[in-house]
Amino acid sequence: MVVTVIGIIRAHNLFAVVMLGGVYSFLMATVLVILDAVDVSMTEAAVGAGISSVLLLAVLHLVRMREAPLRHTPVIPMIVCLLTGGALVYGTVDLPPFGEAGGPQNQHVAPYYIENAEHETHSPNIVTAVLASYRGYDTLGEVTVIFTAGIGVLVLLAARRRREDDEDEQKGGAA
Amino acid sequence: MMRDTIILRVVVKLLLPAILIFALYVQFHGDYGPGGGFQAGVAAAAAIILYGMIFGIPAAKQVVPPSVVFVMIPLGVLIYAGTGVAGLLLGDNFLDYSPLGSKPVYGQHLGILIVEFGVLVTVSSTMLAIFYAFGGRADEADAAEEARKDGEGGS
Amino acid sequence: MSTILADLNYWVTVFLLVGGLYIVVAHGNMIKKLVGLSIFQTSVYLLFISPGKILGGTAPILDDKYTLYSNPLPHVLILTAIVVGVATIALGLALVVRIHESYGTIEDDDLTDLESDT
Amino acid sequence: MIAAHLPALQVVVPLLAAPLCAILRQGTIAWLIALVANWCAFVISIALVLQVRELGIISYELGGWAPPIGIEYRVDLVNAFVLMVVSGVGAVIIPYARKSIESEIPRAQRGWFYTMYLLCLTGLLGVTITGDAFNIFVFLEISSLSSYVMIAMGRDRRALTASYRYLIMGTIGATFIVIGIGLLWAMTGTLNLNDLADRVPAIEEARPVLAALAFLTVGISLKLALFPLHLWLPNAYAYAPSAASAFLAGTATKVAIYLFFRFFFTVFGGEGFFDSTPLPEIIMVLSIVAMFAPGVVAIFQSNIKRLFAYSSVAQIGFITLGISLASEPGLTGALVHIANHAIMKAGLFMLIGCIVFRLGSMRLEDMAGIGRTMPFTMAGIVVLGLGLLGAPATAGFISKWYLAEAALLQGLWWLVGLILLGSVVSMIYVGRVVEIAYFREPSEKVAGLKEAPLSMLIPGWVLVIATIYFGLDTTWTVGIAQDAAASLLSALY
Amino acid sequence: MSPADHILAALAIPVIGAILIALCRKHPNLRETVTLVTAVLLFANVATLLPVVLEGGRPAVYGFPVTHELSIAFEVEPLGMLFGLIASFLWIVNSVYSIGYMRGNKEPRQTQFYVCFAVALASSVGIAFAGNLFTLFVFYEILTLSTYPLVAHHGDAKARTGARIYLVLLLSTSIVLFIPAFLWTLSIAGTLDFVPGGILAGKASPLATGVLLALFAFGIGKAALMPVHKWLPNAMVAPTPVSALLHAVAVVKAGVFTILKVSIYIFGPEHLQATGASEWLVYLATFSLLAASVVALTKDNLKARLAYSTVSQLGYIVLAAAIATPLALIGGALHILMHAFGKITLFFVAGAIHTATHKTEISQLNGIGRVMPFTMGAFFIGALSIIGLPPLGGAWSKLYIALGGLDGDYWFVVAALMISSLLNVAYLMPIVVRAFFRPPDPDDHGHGHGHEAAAPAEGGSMWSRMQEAPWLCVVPLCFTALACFVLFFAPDAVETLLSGMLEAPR
Repeated sequence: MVVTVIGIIRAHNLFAVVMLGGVYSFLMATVLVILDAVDVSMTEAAVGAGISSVLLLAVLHLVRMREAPLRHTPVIPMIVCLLTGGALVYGTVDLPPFGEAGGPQNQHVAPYYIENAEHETHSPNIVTAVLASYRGYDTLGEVTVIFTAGIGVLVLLAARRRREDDEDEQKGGAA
Repeated sequence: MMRDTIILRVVVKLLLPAILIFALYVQFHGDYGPGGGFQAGVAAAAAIILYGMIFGIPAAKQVVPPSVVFVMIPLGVLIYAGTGVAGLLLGDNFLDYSPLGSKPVYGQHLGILIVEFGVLVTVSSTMLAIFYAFGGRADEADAAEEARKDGEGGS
Repeated sequence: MSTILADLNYWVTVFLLVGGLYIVVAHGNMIKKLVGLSIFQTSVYLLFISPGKILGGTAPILDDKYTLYSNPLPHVLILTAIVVGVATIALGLALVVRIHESYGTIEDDDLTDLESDT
Repeated sequence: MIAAHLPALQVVVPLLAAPLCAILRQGTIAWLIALVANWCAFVISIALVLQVRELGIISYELGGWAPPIGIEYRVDLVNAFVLMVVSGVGAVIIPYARKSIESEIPRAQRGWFYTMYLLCLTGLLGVTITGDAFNIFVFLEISSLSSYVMIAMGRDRRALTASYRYLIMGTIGATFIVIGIGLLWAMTGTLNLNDLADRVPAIEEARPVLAALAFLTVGISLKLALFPLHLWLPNAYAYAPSAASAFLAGTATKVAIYLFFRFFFTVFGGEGFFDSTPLPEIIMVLSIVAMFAPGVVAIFQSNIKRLFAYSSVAQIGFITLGISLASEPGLTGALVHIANHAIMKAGLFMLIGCIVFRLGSMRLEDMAGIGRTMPFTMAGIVVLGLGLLGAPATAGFISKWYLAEAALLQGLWWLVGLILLGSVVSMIYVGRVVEIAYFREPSEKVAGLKEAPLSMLIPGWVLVIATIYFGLDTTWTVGIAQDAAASLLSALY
Repeated sequence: MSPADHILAALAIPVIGAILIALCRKHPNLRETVTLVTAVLLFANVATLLPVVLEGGRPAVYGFPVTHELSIAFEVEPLGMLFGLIASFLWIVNSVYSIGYMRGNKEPRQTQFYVCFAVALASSVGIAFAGNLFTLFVFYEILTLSTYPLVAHHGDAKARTGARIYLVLLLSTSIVLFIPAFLWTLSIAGTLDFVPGGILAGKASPLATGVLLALFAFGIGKAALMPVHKWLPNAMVAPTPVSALLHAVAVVKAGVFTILKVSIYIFGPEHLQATGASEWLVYLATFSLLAASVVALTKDNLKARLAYSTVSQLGYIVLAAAIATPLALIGGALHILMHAFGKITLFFVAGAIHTATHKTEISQLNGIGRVMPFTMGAFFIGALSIIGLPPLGGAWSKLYIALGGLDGDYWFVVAALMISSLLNVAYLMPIVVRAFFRPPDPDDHGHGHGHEAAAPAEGGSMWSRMQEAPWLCVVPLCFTALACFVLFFAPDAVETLLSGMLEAPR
């Protein structure tokens, strides 16, 4: 994954970028499987590698293929990113050790789900149970987000292009 | 779009039902194995999208007309929230499925299925809508060219 | 082994995050920005999932064969996060298309030029 | 029975209304739905405030799962107050929206605009009312996405780029917030704010917690456009449709500020911990810069909406300053200013919308002498402007008064001076607008204008009246805010 | 109606008037009638309070609290009574005059003018009757804002800059200095009410008192204490009735009134003397009044000269407030009254000259007295009153202040008063001399109406030579000039009123 990311940073051909992005998503998916996150990896594969790539390609079909070289040397971005990374390292090194059931994150509520999901919701897939019932409200929010995005895209694209007349309207306004 | 490769067309025709069934499987098996409304929705949408890519968007639009899509997107949310309200009306808290069934457990199970279905509806239709939208734009790519022209001329 | 993997996870996470963020802030091409954005978000998924993993545990799908399961909570959260992510990307792309239509470019620098004189 | 479910309904009503709007696309119907939903939300919020005052904190278990297993809605005086502000501002804007939307958005899309509007409202209310960390993120995204769309609906093509930049910035911010939440979760295993508040103090020296605090701070700062992370805001407000500008300017940043309150004073164990970190100093410095730098920039704007957008950044500086003081009058001032600034800025953008509606331009030069052709609109803008610079007998004075008092109590004389100087800066740019509008000879274009339609003027004036009213009777603002501030400082939640 | 109602009425009347004026903007005559009626009503209404106050009553309206410590409240005490009377009375005269002036000069935006005027009056009444510092501050700001359009009335670049300086200076001083002052006062005293004997008395250390006094003295920019006097000359661009409003009726009077109020009811005279915290202000005020007079000498523009004369006259009152002996304070209060009548006369004259002959420079005024005898006669009287010569009102106030200075053993004050009086002579009398004893300039034909004014000057009877301003301008100025006489013979009435100023209400 590291390699792919570096690749993405370096590549100027957007097509390559998108492809690498897809590869990246697949890798991510596999890692997720290793980490027992089956549902997540499924979704990631479908979304990251599938939808995102398709969309990106569709857009690429519409716009220019190559990225223009940067005009200014990205010093400030560098600093920003390094700061962020620093903060994250600072934060993560003291996280509870990896993979132990004893870590606080695995103590508090998680066991409850694991024990009670079955007989409280009849669904052995705890993820689904939590997703749809215990934290069903989050999922409602999630659906709403999709809904928002969907309508948003329609608003932006499905509407008949009305740029020309707007163009001069706004010239009248702005100029 | 690649309308001329016969093999593809046939393959896709065969594939479509498979994908759809798979989608349904993911949907309803979601609470036993991995998967759920979202993944199912994506899969279902993928089927239609595939169809559209091969046979052209107009064809796809005949299978699933945009007007239907426009209605389906909000519908999913309504299904989901409606389930919640149902719980509310049956005297429990919002989104509490327990009263839906004879026993709370069944209620929960039923509720999960319903909301997952809601997710399916919204997700699949949204994906389609987005696909239509971008695809529709693709047809206007040439028009976009002009837009670019007068965009530069204009500013 | 565990510590190595653990650190590896976190290191990778951090790197991905920084890389993604770097793409977003440093690069001028709007599509590339979006790709970076998605990487940036994906890295967070790892950040969530990794602590939830329990060595020897299996996917949190109940089965008589297993007793130890990984923490399902982060999976749920991340499912949501992924969806939110893709929604954002889709919206962003739609915007990019429209921008490209009305400006004829999707390079940040060019856009700032175009706007400065309008 | 209804009373028990108010917290859920607060969010669910607009949430249900949104898809309805999307299904019956037709503009007027959608508008009606939005109107009804929004007013319901407002009434509910008021009812909630009363309930909280009466019964204390309300907890509502969504899906009937007790927290921290399930998601909890938790209403205390602080977020009840914010809920009231947000839904109230919305309730005023919706009647106004109709005409201005008709003039700015093609028929096919009006229904969608109201959908987006309702979703934005839903998101903001959800963020405010929820007691679950991750739920905050989800609803934050709902509100953000919908506001990107609303902004992108602006007529000017610059709206698109503005929206795109906001999208990038906003997403980064949201992701930062998620990281923060993730770290907190990894350390405590819970996502429930109240639960976190119990567990965090025990481990508050742990590095991940500090890192979490840092990430949350940066992320939220991005959302509330705290200087220097405000770059997305001016264009976003300037080129969005008038109604959207008014709504976002009035509410969006305010909710982000509420998150500051929630995390600093509730989750991170109240005053003690917050003070032990270098955060207050940092925020104070940034706020002070924010009070002046954008204000000065605003003076030189030629686009009136941008001008007041920059002034928003400056005013946000005042609010965060109050937070950084972390004292009761400080927080009171901040909370009151949240309400007052929401009222004043929303009103300003609405009335400016009236001008744009008639004049079709946002450039100050084009507005020469408009005070004579649109007397009521301009008069309203003047009053609100006075409120902005904190003239006595306007709401603005009250908030500044409390901030100054807070600074005084901590013996920060220089700070009092700065706060007042900040008002002087705002005086200059408001004065500039007034002068152009009243003491220049109107061009033929302006001379030909009519006063804005009543359906737009009246809502604007409602807020003008409110500005004066809350400058004289503060039982509903200061009264609530003081108790809220007290509860925050004692980390009651 | 109870006194309390009268207080509220005093606020309401001008506001209603303003609305009515705005409503009948289409009919000038009706509009001006409304203005006059409003003015008369207001005065009558304020006058009804006089007997109550004379009996030592303190009619009050305890308004509603804004926050737990700030509240809007009104209370009428002698000083406020006096100011209220002056303002409302002079408004009548001024309205008559402005009708003549505005029509005579065909000014634009007359409705806006009258509306703002009424609002300004409402706010000055509010200042006069304010029961605590906050209320006073509120109306103080409203006054500033409502007079801004008046100053910027002409709307040309010059007017705009003048108005901008006016607004920025007044607002910023009040925001940056006044607000902290009363924040601090609040934190020391715990209240902002006006209490005879002062709320800070015994609470504030000498140093704190000194600093606070400074914040107030400069924060109240309307008092035009040097160096914050700059706005006053700049406000000269306004039409003359506005200048009259600024200089005599409301604005600067509101400033010095506030200063007196603060020194009497916030600091408390005894406190000020005891701590000696106001000593520096005595020196500064003295300097201010002398320096302003000197500057006045150098001005050729009539209105500018009058403006600086105002600055110096205000110096007297601030001086009185700083000396803070009973006599001085009464003198200060008296001077508000006397100067009001004297200065309004002078400005009316300046306006009348401008209306009749469009002359603004003193050097153009040679022989104008022959053309406009009444006007210039009135000018003469007003000037004498400002200088402070008997038998004119100005004499008393200066006398009192001087005596007060002696009480506080500030010997040099007396000297300063002498000198400044001489300076007054030096900058006012020459105008009179020019007007009456110099022959009209031969090159007079240059100026607008000048030649008509000068042409008949060779011969013919006095009446044929006359070229007065419209009678609506002349009558008021003669009237105010007359008032200066009257005031000389009736100071004791005022004195009895003011004597109640210092002790607590009975």
